[in-house]
Amino acid sequence: MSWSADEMMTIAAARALRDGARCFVGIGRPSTAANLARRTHAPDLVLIYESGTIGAKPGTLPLSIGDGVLAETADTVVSVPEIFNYWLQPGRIDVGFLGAAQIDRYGNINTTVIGDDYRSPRVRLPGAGGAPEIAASCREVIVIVKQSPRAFVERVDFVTSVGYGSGPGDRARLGLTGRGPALVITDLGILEPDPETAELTLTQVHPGVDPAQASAATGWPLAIAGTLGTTPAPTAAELAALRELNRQAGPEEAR
Amino acid sequence: MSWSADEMMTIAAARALRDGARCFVGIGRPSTAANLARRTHAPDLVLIYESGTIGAKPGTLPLSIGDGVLAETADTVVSVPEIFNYWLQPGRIDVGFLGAAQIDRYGNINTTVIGDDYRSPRVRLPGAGGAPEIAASCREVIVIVKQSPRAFVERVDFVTSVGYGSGPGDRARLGLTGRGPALVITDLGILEPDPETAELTLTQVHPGVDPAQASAATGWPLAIAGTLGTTPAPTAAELAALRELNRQAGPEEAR
Amino acid sequence: MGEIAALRDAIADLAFDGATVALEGFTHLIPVAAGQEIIRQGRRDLTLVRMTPDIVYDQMIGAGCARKLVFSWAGNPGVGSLHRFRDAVQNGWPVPLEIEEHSHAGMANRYVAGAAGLPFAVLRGYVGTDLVAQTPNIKPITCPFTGEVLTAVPALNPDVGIVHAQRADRAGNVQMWGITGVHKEVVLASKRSLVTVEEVVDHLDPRPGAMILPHWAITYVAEVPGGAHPSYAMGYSERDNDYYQAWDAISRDRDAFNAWLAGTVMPEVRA
Amino acid sequence: MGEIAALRDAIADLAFDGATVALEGFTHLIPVAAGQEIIRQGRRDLTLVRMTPDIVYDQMIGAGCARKLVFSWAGNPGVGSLHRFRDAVQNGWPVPLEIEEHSHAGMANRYVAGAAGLPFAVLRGYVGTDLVAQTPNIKPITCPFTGEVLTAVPALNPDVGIVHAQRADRAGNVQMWGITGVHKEVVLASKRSLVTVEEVVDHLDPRPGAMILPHWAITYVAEVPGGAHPSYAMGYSERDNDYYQAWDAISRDRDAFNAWLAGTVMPEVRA
Repeated sequence: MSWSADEMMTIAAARALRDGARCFVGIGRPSTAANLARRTHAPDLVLIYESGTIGAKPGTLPLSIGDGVLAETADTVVSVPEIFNYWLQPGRIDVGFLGAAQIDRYGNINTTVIGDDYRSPRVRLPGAGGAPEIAASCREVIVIVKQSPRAFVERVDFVTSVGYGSGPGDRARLGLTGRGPALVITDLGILEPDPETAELTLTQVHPGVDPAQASAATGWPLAIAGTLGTTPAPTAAELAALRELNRQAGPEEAR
Repeated sequence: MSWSADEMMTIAAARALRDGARCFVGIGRPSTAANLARRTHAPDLVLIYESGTIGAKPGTLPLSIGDGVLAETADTVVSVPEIFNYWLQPGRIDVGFLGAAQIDRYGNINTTVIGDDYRSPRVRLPGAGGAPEIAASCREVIVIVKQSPRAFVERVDFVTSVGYGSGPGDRARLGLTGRGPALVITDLGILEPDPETAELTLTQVHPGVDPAQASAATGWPLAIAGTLGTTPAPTAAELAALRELNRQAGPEEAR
Repeated sequence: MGEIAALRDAIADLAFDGATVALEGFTHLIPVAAGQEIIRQGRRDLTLVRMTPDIVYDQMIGAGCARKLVFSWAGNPGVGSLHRFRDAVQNGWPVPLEIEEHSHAGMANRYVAGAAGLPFAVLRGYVGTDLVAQTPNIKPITCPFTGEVLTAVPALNPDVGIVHAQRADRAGNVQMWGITGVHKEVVLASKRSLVTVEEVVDHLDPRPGAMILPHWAITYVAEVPGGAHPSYAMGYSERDNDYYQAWDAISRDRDAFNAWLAGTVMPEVRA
Repeated sequence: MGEIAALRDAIADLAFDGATVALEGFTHLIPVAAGQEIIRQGRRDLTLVRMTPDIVYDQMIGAGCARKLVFSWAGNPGVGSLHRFRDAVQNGWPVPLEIEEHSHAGMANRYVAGAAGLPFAVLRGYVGTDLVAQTPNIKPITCPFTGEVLTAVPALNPDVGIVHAQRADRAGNVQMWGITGVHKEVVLASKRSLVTVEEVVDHLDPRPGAMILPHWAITYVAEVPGGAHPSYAMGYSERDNDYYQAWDAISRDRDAFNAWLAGTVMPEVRA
């Protein structure tokens, strides 16, 4: 059975979710991965969307963060202030799932502007949304982003969401309660913060990927773990579940 | 038709409520008066209880501030934090209805302790409840309290809820947004703050009451308005409605 | 995480001598049975927190469970004073009771801050009152944008938060409706929590006005039918106004109270 | 106070050049028709406030209504960028657009403070991000009890707050259900408000998950069936995902956008 790098990335992300965990889910890839996890090894995964839906169990992939199917299937729907204040902020959520336009060596994320001048950006991106506080308050964060030198930069142009700041100890100094990015899952492999330096380090490649590819797709000299793992190939069940999800949801560009 | 001083007091209080007004109602006499008003001249009076019931339309007098009949008949039931933060605090409520164990010359109210020593009080009263913020934030306050030298004191032993502080300008200095006590309705008559001095002044006596009685029942030299009004006697309809309310509710000591 | 347990076991695990314990319920859904179980288990030196200490706290105070009371209105609603509370405050019987006193708005916001993981809350409140002088837990705070001075109160984060509710499902998700007061806030603000419910059902059918607390936000759920009596559970029971009346006489007298305690609370049949 | 009015009349009375206007709706119940009416009435120099500026704000910005945007996430959800927004920010077309940028948590709390009559809100947020340097409206604040430093943001109190909802009764009481986002907060925070509804009914029957805003908390109610399109109103309509897709092409090009504006929004039949 063959699969795409995109599929491998989503499946690797789904696998990272422990059954029963409470997961704060962004729309797009994180939502696909979380819903895949719920359909495979983690049926009791608790999906929480920033629209206020807690325990959503969508039968099909939602196309927006506020789809009716999320409200209809949720254990409860709360207001947006409540979801941030009572549920996210105090650290009740195990995993925050984020994407990124840029991510840097220390896992800091940019979704605001590309370019040096905030007031006159080269590219204006959508902005922060819920990400700064998801990155700050979830017990840990998983980032899903395709690996490329444009996205993996030495230093993000704008810190929208804090990873490890400029290195070890910064999160504690800033008073951030969550652990920060535990995994960065790409189309090539998985990066984890080095326990000593907090620098994102390639710890795993997906099947068939040469670590040199990952280095080439990274805008800084990529550290590679001494014992580099290889992601187990997608199972037939995983691929079937993912494809069924995507088939129901329609063309990917609609998400 | 004859009536008791208690009935006159409640009826006078009911009359003070404009139809359509939003009224923050305490249990006991204020609740009786507000429900009487809704049954007589003010069918569209909006009753708001600190338990979170907005627009309650109880068929019988509630015996507690959180009776089921309040929730069942309300336009909406909100949480206790919400009733204070979103509804009371911003000044959305027209009238706050308070009782008092002591009230002083400037309309300050004590429901906390009798005696000079807070830590070792002569009488420990229930305390503040919602009153401090009702007194601060409602557009105006109506106080219902039986007149006696014990209750009407030169200076309250403990300021639980601020009236006019120590005189004109104090409310503005304290940053209190509501106007303060507009009417103090007793079993003998009605007191209003003097427009110049803010001192509670007898402006009206109930039928058959001599102003000297009111003076005798007041613990400071009571100012009496130049043109002293007389409360119109209860109408048969008012008395009938009040007695029906009380009859349904059972013995008064149960309230 | 929403573990369904016997009341006795849940209290034994949650409540400890010296704990800060909050039983909440604004007239409705007051966890009275849980409070009486704390009495039976003989807990001491508790800091009791509650906006409206009424009969159940009068009982706990009279039984000597409490060292301190944090509250905003202490009375027998619709009846009058709490005599055990007054006896403790005025005479130190059976043990001295320290008090920390707030307004409802202040207490409600303290729970909100606790539930939100913030160390304090801001409100327009207390200004000009004599409450401010009596506790260090009411302080001014200045708006960094307008310069306006408002009031700050610290978060409440009890060791144990207890409420009553109508129903739970077998996973421990709790459903409640009617006047829910600060139920959500106290459960979320507390380090550990117990919800007693009228019944455990297979499925929580949606109801107008109902609020859900997910099982993973609760430590224990205990099925205690009538566990709010003499308070009520909308849809299950009516408020027992006669009990509130009768409490006045029982609680006025130390001997009558002790007899009631020995005769009514202590001998509860133990499994 | 919950006066039932025609959309056109309500907007004419509420919206004025230079006003601060908030249209809210978190994917669901977005008051799109009201935004297009503001375009038709030719309002200028608005400060537009919205957590998630999407198609309706792209339209208003492209039509030249806005001088400033206060927001936390600007995009075409599930599709990509807002091209009119980008063109205004990057090229000043049709008029320059000043921006003030926040996080969702910050914006939500700014509405909470506005609804609560407080000048500011406190949260754990923004710390360590570059957002802090870009607006004076994010400041540190110190807990007066613990000394911990948190973040303060100022209240939002728009001149006009507009949301869409499912239903109102003839008195102007509004009922909404499903994802209600910051609907309550924006109505309560705003000096004046408009709720567009799918229908006005005789009686609002209670529904699970429904929230009520009493008529006296709302300035105008206007019956605008389909007024949330291409967003949706749960129980009345589905989200028109194709429209969001189609908007990408329309909005990419100034001429295409102008043609769309002239052909679709402006010629709305006027009574």
